[in-house]
Amino acid sequence: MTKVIRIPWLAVYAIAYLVFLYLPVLLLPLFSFNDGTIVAFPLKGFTLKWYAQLGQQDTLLQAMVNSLIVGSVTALMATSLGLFAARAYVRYRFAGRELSEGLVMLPLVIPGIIVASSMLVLFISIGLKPSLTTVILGHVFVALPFSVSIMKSAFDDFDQSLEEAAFDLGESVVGTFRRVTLPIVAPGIIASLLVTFTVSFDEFVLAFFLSGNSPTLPVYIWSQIRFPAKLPNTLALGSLLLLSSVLLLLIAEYFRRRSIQSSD
Amino acid sequence: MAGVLRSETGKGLALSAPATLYVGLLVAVPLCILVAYSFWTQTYVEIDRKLTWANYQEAFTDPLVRHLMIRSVAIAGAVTLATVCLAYPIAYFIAFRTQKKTLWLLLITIPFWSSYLLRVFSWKLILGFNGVLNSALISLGLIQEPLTFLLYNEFAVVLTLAHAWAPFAILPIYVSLQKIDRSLLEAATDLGCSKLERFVRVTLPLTVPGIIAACLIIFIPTVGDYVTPALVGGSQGKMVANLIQVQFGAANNWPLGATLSLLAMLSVGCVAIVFVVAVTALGRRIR
Amino acid sequence: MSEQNIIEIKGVEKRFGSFVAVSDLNLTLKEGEFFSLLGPSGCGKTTALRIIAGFQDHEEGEIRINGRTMGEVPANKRPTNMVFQSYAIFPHLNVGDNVGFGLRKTKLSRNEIKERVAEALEMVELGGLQDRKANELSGGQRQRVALARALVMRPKVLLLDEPLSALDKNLREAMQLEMRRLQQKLGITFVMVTHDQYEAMTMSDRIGVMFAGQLKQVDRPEVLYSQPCNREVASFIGGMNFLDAEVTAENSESLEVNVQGFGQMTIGVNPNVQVHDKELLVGVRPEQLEISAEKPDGYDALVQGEVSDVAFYGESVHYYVRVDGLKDSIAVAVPNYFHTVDHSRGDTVWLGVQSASVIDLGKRESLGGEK
Amino acid sequence: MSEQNIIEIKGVEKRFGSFVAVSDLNLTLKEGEFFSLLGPSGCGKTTALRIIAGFQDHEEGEIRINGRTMGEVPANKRPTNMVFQSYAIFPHLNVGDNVGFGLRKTKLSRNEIKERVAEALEMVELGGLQDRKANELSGGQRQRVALARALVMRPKVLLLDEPLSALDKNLREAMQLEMRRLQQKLGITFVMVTHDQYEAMTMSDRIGVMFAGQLKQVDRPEVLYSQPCNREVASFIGGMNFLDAEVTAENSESLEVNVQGFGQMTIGVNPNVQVHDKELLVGVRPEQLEISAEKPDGYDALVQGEVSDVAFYGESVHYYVRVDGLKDSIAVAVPNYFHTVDHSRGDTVWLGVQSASVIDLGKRESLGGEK
Amino acid sequence: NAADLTVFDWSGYEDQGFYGDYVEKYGGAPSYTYFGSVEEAFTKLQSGFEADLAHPCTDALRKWVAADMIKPIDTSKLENWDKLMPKIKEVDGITIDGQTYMVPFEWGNTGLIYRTDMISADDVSLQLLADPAYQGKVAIPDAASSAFAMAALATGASSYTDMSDEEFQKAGDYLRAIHPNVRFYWSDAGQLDQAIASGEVTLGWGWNQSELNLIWNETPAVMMRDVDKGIATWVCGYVHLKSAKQSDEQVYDMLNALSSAASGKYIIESWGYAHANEDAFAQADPELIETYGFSDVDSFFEGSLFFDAVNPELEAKMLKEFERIKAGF
Ligand SMILES: Nc1ncnc2c1ncn2[C@@H]1O[C@H](COP(=O)(O)OP(=O)(O)OP(=O)(O)O)[C@@H](O)[C@H]1O
Ligand SMILES: Nc1ncnc2c1ncn2[C@@H]1O[C@H](COP(=O)(O)OP(=O)(O)OP(=O)(O)O)[C@@H](O)[C@H]1O
Ligand SMILES: NCCCCNCCCN
Ligand SMILES: [Mg+2]
Ligand SMILES: [Mg+2]
Repeated sequence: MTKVIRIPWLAVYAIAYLVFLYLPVLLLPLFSFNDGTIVAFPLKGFTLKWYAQLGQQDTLLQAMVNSLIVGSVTALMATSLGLFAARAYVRYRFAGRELSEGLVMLPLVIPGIIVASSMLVLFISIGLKPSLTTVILGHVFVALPFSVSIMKSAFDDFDQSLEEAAFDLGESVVGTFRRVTLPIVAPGIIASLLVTFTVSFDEFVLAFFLSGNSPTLPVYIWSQIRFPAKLPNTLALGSLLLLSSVLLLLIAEYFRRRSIQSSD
Repeated sequence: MAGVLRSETGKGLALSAPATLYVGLLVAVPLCILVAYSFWTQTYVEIDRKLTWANYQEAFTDPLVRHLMIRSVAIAGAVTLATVCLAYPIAYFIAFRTQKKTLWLLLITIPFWSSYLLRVFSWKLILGFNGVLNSALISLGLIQEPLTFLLYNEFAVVLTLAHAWAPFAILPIYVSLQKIDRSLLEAATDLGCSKLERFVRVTLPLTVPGIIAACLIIFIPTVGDYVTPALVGGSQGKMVANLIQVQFGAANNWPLGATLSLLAMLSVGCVAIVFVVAVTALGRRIR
Repeated sequence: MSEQNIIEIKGVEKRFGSFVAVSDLNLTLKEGEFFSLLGPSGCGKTTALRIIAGFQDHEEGEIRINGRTMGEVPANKRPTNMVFQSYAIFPHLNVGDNVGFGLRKTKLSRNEIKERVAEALEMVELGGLQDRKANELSGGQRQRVALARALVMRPKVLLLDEPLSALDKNLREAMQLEMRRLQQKLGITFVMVTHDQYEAMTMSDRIGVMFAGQLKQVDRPEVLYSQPCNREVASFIGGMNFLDAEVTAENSESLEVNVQGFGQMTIGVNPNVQVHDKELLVGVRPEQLEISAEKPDGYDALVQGEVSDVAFYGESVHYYVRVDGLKDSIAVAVPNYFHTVDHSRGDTVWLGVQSASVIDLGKRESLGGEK
Repeated sequence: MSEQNIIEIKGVEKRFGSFVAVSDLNLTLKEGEFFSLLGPSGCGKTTALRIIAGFQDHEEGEIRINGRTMGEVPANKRPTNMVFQSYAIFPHLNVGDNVGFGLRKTKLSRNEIKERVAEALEMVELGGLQDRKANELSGGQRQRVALARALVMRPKVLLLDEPLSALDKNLREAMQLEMRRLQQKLGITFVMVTHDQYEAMTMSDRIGVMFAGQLKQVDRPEVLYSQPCNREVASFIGGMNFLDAEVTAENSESLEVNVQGFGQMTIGVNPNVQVHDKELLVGVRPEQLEISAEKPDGYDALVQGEVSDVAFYGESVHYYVRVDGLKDSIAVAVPNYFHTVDHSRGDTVWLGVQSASVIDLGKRESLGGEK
Repeated sequence: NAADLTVFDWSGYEDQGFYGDYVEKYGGAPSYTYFGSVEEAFTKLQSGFEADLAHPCTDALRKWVAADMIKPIDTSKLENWDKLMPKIKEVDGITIDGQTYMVPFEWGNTGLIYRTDMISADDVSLQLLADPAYQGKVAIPDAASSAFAMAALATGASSYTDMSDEEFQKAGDYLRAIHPNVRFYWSDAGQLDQAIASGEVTLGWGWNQSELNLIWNETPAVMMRDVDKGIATWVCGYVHLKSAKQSDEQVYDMLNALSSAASGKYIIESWGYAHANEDAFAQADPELIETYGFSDVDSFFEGSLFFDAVNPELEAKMLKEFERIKAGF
């Protein structure tokens, strides 16, 4: 019998797509070792000085920490709000549903500058000083449409009787949600967390208007781009960020595998 | 009260209230400001609060506005199409061909946890004059002179954005693929469908909600993007958002900026509605 | 079964839009009673059960469980547990965690929970499968997990929506016995929806038969079988040959009737029938007819016909006999005494019946078909 | 049914990890045959069906359909169609489009498709529901749509995974008749998984009984009932009283046995039994025992006992009789001739049996429980 | 407390070398809040954002004053006021209607930067930008004022801030002629540096910091500093915001620290920017001053175009026209 060797085209495509996704970000590490301040070929020579300088770049590091905080809190808040709203939209027919759905999508269409400046006016008028808190409030606003649309498709076709079963077994509404609903829509939640974190991590306009003395990373980099000489520091930081994300991922995967093996 | 909360309407309103109120409160102010400004005028730093149609008149008569509006929608459409088409197979791969779903989801989002500006810089390195691509082609002897049509045009804008929006397209499509009951696919195969037909007649229609979500998430903000076109679009890449941006910034003409924004929002809204209706209808026509 | 009323349902009505799914439901169940709801698909059985459980609000009427009005009591606070028709196995939990789900809310220790879960799984013959994933279970296994999950809670009232339908015969019978035993031991009241008449008859103290949202008859199995209130109920519980008859004379206890094909006889009045008329419908159960090649003796009425079909049911053989002048064949069930089939298609046979076997079904009516 | 072999399965084995779901499956089906797979939940019926359909690969063995080896043939190219246990109705299509789904691939014109769809829907009693949305159907309706969708393809082999389990009694019986009629008219081979023994017996030409992944016996319903190959099979098809016996003498056709309680008799050798031994197991079907208060005449063996339980099955009444020296009660089924129950718990009764009713079940073995 | 003072600035300016005296006195640095462009800063301040000091450039000052955002500076409290270059102090906007509004800090040139290995110093000129031979080899800023300043220089307009219609027309035509050659309109300096370094663009209108960056990266490129061919000068500095909460004393301590000669020396030597304090040039390393192009400041102070505030009507016209040009109209 002749065995036909099947080429897993989809896997090949997936790898190619990963190359497409990673190609630009992998150039960042390359140039973070380049002994020059202009990010262009040809390369000038190898150096570690940009990394060495990182230690002194308090503001840059602080900006990154700020961004991580803002991104995480935003992701959690937007996903929670989106989760509840999407649940309502998919499950219940109620007066004002369409209105509410439309409203929640609005942040996508209003120009950032308008949102940003009017929020600043609003926050200042209620005595809320520009700070990371206001940035988070703004980011939740722009991230919400993303989480709602993702969570809505996650809740589509959700089997109602599972919740009823939990409720029937004496769980409270909250307990049912935590022990049944959440784990089942987990893929949607993960997707939403990832997306909203990414939205926040890269957002500039709102962060610029709403941040006080603690800038987020994009704000810092945007304002610094007028000083290209500092760019390599940022590249070094970006590379470290990338490296640590990948490391975290690998560690998590390693432990996951170990736990699976030991449970067998 | 308890009774109200137990009805469908009550539960629905209660669950959606936090999000609705949050957005509602924060959106009301900007929207009102936008509408108000669009009927005012500004000279230098003085706002004239007399109501007038002048801004709308200007926006409607200026061929530049129309030109940029159409180009923006066209570019955003191309970006959306490219992104979703490129992303679908990956979402499919993650949903059906791998066990390590979370790992893959993280793999496709990690690249985006670095600064957007830096990634755009990188694209210029790849597509640019002495860039990765040109160097590779030259060293392979395929070309003598660096190609210049790779960067600073619509192509570069579409490519860069198709990259930037990748996870935003992959994730919603993945979520809707993930939910498909495997026995439906088997049923289609059983009824004689090849893999391709099965995809077109069952998988694709069932993922229409995910596709729509992805398209809206990408299309709407892209129409309003002014950074990417400015960075990689070259002299050809200007979009309506650049014009709006100038009004709010250098030109300091908020009334005109507000008017243009409202018009852009309206156009985007119309295009989006037409799109959703068309795709839904198309999904239904696949039998 | 005690004398205490555990469930009292008064005038409950449930509408979906203009469609009435359950109409004017009245029912009182005693503590420890085993009650079954029987009826065709879509007649509102599940809806009724969900109203009792508290998952479905209702437009009219009142429900009391254990003496307490349930109006404002949410499902998780009601002394009921439910086995869902779709099983509703939690896909993210393994078998053990599914069964132990409700116990986690109680004050039981981990070990006690473990024990109770193991015990419940033994009960449904899934002992040792604690670690199986939900998606690795076969249809029947899922149903048993659902059953164990509710039983383990030891509720006052257990609501079961077709709890055994995916099980094979032996297991079903074993489970029926086990459930009955448990029910008696624990004194739990069972309300079970089923579409299996044998299941309903062998397990239940009383059965309610439902059609199109209405509870048509509630009675002990024997009464339901021997004195169904109308054609629908009669045909839903066991096989039944329907015959047109004409009343020639009547008194309070008996009717003189002329039955199509069989001729004149005297039958008892069915107390469950509401409207009698000259145009009567009567029924004869297939097992109460005698079939033989020779003209039999000692029967109140006889008719001759031709065997049109034979079906083997294991413990019995069914013969379908065409009789001149009758629209439908007459079905006759004969016990499979000696692993032999005595008549074949085309044979001419005699059918004999005793008048005590002929059931009065009341006024003849044209029936609309159910979908 | 023709003489042509349509399906030949040789030595097929399927493992999930180390768990053997189907082991050494051998089966040959004739064209136009109606074959049923019967077995307890989780025994591998669905798995076997999915292997035939091509949805599940298998580790060993070979499958030929219509003379062609199926090894490399994907599911969509096999001349089979399937009715899924979970129905698998396409949620984005209405009823008509669901049923017409597979026809769109053929060369039929739009009008022909429409006609065929309408015809198929009529067949399953859903005529006119073409435009209903999938999510507006009740459980029973979905199952019928799934059936119509497969039937409309007129496949060589139709595979059905519990196709009628969600239907109520009346509809199920109507559908059984209709399916049988259709199968004979179209000459399609049916392979049906069911856990309803009556369904299997009344519809099938042959039945295969499966336990724990193994096909134990394949035979016509009557043979399966009267000559089951072992205890498991015997108990799965119909009720059975098992009794220990000792062989005192034997020849190729008959056995002299001493049956616990009943004493000495001569019974026929069961050709399906593989191993005989001194330590024999015999069985008696409940309906083949006579029960009476007086000592009856004309039986080959008699025993006295006490009624321990009575169960009402509608068309029959089951008495459970405790006999001294026997571990289990003996079940006796009596046709419900006159809506009367003749014996009650505690009554002393006689049981009579003919030796022709006693079934040889081969060597006695301690049985492991099935899951 | 050092950090109580808030400065609204470009990022990078939090460098403590710029205000060593302040750090010494208060034991730390002020808090910084960042902006990316002066226009952004203006909008954010108008929306109510509060800070003590801000760092715009002179061309924006008239608008800021008109919007009533900044306080006049009390020059008597400035220790270094007299040491600041007179020519810089005279730039339009620093003093308006007799009131001083800004303490000038750093300044520099905007001019034509070109690849010396591809274009000879003799050939280079602003007109070269429009030469069809340079198709796709040119980059100019995505900012109307800067572009029109360049156009005014190239077309010999009498004044950049108050062009006649005819001059405006000529400037517009010049920019239209350049448009087909433009590879991109740059919006951040790094973009220009990257393109010139890679040879993608061979000449472009940009800031001296780009020239610096190219020098540091050993790219053969230089800014055309010939006043006859056209060069511009920009000045940026610190303003005292009306929303300031901190005491004048602390604000002026900061302003004094920023304008000191030590700060000037630091910024010249380690950043390559010119400082407003004259003494700074005397103290700084002359070799570096030479490399960075500031050895003969007087010469281009004479002939250079300063970015004065353009009259609002003309500015609006420029913006509109520039948008049309960029869109190819
Ligand atoms: N949410 C709903 N909206 C509208 N109609 C409904 C809804 N739920 C049930 N129905 C209708 O109410 C009727 C009763 O439904 P129910 O589920 O109680 O039937 P059932 O007796 O349990 O049937 P089966 O035996 O098929 O499970 C059906 O006709 C069904 O179509
Ligand atoms: N993907 C899987 N992984 C592991 N075990 C499986 C898997 N699918 C099925 N099984 C196991 O294989 C056995 C046979 O399953 P199958 O679905 O064929 O049973 P079945 O006879 O159809 O049962 P039922 O009548 O309950 O539907 C079961 O014990 C089941 O738990
Ligand atoms: N309009 C010319 C402005 C030049 C600004 N240069 C900014 C350099 C950062 N201080
Ligand atoms: Mg139901
Ligand atoms: Mg199965």
